[in-house]
Amino acid sequence: MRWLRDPSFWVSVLIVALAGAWPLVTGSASGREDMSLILMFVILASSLNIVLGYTGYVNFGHIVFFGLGGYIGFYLISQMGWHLIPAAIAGAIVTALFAAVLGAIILRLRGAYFALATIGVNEAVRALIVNWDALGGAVGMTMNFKRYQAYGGPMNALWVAYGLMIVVALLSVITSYGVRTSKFGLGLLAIREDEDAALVLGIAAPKAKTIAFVLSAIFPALAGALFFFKNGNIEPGDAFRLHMSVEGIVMIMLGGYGTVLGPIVGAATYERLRGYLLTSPIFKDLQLAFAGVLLLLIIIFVPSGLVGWLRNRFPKVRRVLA
Amino acid sequence: MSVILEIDHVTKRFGGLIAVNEVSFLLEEGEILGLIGPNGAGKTTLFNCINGVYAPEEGRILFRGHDITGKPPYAVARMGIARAHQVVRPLNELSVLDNVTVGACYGRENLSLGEGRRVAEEVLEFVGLAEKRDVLAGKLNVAEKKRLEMARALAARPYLLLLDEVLAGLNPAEVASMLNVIRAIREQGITILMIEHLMHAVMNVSDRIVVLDYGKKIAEGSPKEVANDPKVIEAYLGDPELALSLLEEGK
Amino acid sequence: MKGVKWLLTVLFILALVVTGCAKAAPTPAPQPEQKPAEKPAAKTMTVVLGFTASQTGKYAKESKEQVQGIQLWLKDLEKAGGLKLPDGTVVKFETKSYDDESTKERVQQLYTKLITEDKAEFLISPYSSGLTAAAAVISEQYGKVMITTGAASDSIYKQGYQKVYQIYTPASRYLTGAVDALKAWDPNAKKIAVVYEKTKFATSVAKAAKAYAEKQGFEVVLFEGYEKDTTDFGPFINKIEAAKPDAIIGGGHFQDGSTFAKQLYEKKTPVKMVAILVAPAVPEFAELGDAAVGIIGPSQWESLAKYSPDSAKAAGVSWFGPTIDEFVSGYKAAYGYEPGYHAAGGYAAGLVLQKAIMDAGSIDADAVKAALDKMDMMIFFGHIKFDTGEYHGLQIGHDMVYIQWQKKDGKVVREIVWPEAAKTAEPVYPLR
Amino acid sequence: MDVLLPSLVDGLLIGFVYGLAAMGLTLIFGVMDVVNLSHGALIVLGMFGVYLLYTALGLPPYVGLFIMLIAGILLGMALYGIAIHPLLGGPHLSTLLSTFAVSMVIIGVGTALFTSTPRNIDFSLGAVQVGNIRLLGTRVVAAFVAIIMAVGLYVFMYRTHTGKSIRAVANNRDAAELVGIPSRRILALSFGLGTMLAMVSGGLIATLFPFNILSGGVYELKSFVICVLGGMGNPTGALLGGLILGLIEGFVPVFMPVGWTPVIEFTLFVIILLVRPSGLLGAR
Repeated sequence: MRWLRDPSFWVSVLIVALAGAWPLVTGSASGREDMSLILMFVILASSLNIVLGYTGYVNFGHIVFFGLGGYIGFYLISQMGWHLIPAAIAGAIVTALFAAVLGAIILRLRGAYFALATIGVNEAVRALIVNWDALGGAVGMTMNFKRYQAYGGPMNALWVAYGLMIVVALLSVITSYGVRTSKFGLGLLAIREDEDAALVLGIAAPKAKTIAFVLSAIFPALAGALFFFKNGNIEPGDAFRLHMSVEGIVMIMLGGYGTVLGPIVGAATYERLRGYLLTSPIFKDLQLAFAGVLLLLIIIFVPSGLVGWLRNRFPKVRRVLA
Repeated sequence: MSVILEIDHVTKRFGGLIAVNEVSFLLEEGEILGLIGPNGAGKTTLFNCINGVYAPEEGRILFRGHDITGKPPYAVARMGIARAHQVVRPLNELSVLDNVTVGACYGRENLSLGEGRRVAEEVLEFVGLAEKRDVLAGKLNVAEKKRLEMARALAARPYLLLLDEVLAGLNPAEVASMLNVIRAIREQGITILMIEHLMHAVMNVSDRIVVLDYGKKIAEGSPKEVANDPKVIEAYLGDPELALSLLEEGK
Repeated sequence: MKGVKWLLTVLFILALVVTGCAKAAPTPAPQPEQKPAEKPAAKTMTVVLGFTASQTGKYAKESKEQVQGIQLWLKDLEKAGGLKLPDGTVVKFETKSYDDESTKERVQQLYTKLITEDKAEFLISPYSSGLTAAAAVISEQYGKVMITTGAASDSIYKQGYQKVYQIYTPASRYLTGAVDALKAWDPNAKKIAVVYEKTKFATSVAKAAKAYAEKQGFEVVLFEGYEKDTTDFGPFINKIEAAKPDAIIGGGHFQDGSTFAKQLYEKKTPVKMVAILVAPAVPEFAELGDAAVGIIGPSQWESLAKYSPDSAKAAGVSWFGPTIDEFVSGYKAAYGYEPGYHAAGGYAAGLVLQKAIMDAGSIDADAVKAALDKMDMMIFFGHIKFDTGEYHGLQIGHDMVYIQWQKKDGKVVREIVWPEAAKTAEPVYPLR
Repeated sequence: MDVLLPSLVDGLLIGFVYGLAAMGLTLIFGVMDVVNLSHGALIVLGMFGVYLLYTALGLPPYVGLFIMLIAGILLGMALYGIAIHPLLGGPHLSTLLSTFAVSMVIIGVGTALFTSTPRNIDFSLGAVQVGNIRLLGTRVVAAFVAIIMAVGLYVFMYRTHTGKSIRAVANNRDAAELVGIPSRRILALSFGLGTMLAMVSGGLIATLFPFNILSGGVYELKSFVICVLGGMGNPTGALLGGLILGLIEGFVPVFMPVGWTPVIEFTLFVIILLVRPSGLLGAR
């Protein structure tokens, strides 16, 4: 395997694996919750990066996949009595199908039009679910506490969900790496740079874009199922929060657009930074404004993000930082 | 010799404007055909019809015996038609090598990434861009970008190469070296259809020439025949004196 | 080989950095170890009480009041020399609190931290049903007692939790009193329109109110939810008018509720009664001026309410804690303005916990749970009693009061108009 | 049917105001190909501007609007210099994020100063009864102001030299620069105009509905829908789009549960984007 000899593959994978394993080693539940959130953001950002960073399509509705996967998974677990794993997989499959159909339709739009359409899709789906009584409508659904017994009790259920979160995070990072270093990924990068030229060069852009879109949909769907399982309840407002998509984009920008490691670094940095801003006595009241200024500075002065900047500044690190 | 490309009564309209009007001609395998005509004559539009960017309203385009009319550009590219654009379109944020690798991987031979890289290295050597392989394409100068455009098309290992004003904007030395490249490409057995404004150059390298004016084909033949065709001189160049002098220069 | 070594070093450092970051607490640095519980010989012990506050985000305002209520309770308890158990031990509370940003993912993260790192023995819920539902999963998993306040949703108590106890009157009974009031005030009123914001809380309230109204013999002529963030109710009000209801009940939160009330007024919609959730109970509702007049709203608690040791005696239950006046003046002294029901709910949560620990005579979670199950008392907040059956922990003692904005001497003031026993003024009825 | 007419009138009146808000968004998009994600925050700024002038200085809301007019242009030009100009010509993502960052700053500072407490301008112009339709004074005036602003913008764009320059830059920036139009100043002015429209419409909305610092999101989403209905970059279309949206909001509740309005709006939004990305008015 070419991958196994590539240091940059191991850098990305091991960072996620080691960081993810840390709470397992220490057994700290609090560390687990902290890391669980970071891993979830890694999943969201890494998968979004396939469409945003590699293919160049600005997707504001990425969170729709998270919400759909969460809803389907939650419905199967709480109402149908399925086990978490098949429920999450079923949620991911349905979400992938949804992404395939949606992608084939809206990926015809380019630039700002596509970005706007994704906002519209997220809002339409959210509004639809609010009106869908079988899925609990605006009230959402709750899960009986006894369901956790099947996973060795509620405490254990959280560890199970966490373990699966690590697996999904690793899968999403490996997929991101796989795409980035493959012929398929090169095609996506060409589409990002100039879609018309890419078409003339022989890249079947409509198909490639749709595949990228589907790939990017699977992981947030899995994460959504895990997250809401852990949560014990689901509501449309939490499942389709547009703001979370934007946060995902910010993470990617922070870490490095179009790189494998960037979204990982971006997710962790963003999460820690926010935690700091929120609790720092100096920034507490102005944390949002401060974060805004920071974001603006990054976009203007370090547009390639942390990893991108390192790669540009020190070409030697390119071998290890993909 | 066999016919590689057949343009059969192709018409392309934009609203009321007829950009290409019932144009027909044949292209033999291994030949260099120059396509000339004043600005707005429909040359680039015809290219766009051939490689699938536009679907013509009427007529057929046959490539190696297959009807490719209205096929999407990527399908046409896979069948072995590559194109270098008039306005260069490098993939700016990718390295020169990656740019050419894209051409190789998604071209006629549908190579794997590794094989594509190898082909790309060869082609870069061939067009003289080898030492720039790791530079981002956006950072090249105009002449280098033109070469890159050409390299990317070549890497696809096409049967037919569409060259759209690849000489425009180059200084005389660069033109000369690019012409050498074009000749060398033909040596490899690749058929070339080229749009060119530089008269002496196109007269020099083309085996035959087709002249378009207002979307219509007004002349076809050897450079010499075309150069002496009064219709061409009148319609295309307006000033016969100037035209003749330009054509003379080409000899 | 050299490359591999180098790579491993880099990896190791990166992993350290990332995990190190992860360990760095998001909030105040961890306090030195505290082992509060296991010191039987000592006469005082310190117990950690944990909760999150929404310092930022959409619930910031309500949450702040709730937390102030909790803090006032702690201060009062401190003044009284702490909580004395029957065996003479004095229990003192130390609070741990973090900002949950009004989001669920934070709530779960922080409650886990409160329990596992800060060793909180007892918990109070965040503000809002959604956040509380997320917190309850965690507290129940660790077998901790959690008193919920600011969370009215019923669904939390239908999940089989054993140690989650609700202070607020549940959503299912939020508007039922309005139906009763209408029935008492006007025997001829027959038609009700139930219109509600499509959110978890308002939808559950509206569904229960509809069912109750139908049981009481009313005809529900319109039952429709509107999208949250609705600003223009014009066309919707036209539709309501066309259904010709005698009364409109429903609403959602402050923003939509006050907008709705304002537009009902502007359109002079001919109804006899309007009772909507949340908005009328908030003091800023008075900014609507004339549009506020006549609007009825359920309130968990009012400073005008008449719960007292006497009414406790009348109801046959015991009284505990400060009187309403003591609470209100204490709150005013501490924060400079009158407490609303969010603040009262916070204080009440503390009070209930205090009483339960006293009754249990220990801080053992199971003993406290047993005390809470048995609890049946009245405090300044009203009657407190929990369901111990299928919906364990659901509040079944406490009742809503209904306020109405009325005009007195050119000023808009709030009066309690229902239930009869608590009322401070005659209702303005019919409205138009 | 006696529901339909009043609802359509209600929808129409508010539609003008929505349309005005969307004109700001679409103007900026048309001229510099930037989707302004701070649009909602700017609308809120207009609301608070008018509110503060009214409560603190006792200025009538319509006087406050004039001040918002000037403040909007100046603020917009400043924002252009900070957040847009350095990023023009880059990928779409950069300006999307930079305008989003601006919105974070505005809302962050706003929350710190004003908290998220709801505000209401207690101001009324009475109402007139026409048949079974009750027309609210504030709504009629808001629609009227919106129309005047729209006409004013039209005249400015088509009759003045500066307006023509804006259109030229929108059409082809490089060519405009070749004929000596100072594109940077024109772009800054356009962003100023867009900001002004957002703030003025915010001020108008504040006279109609209660609001808080977070209210901008709804109007921003509505503006997106309207821009797409009317054609991105087409200010006249935006006014029409606003009317259509207003009509939908008036029309839908008559025939189905009001909760379905957003489902219909956003589905329509996506469909229009797909089949007629240039809007209902534009050529295909």
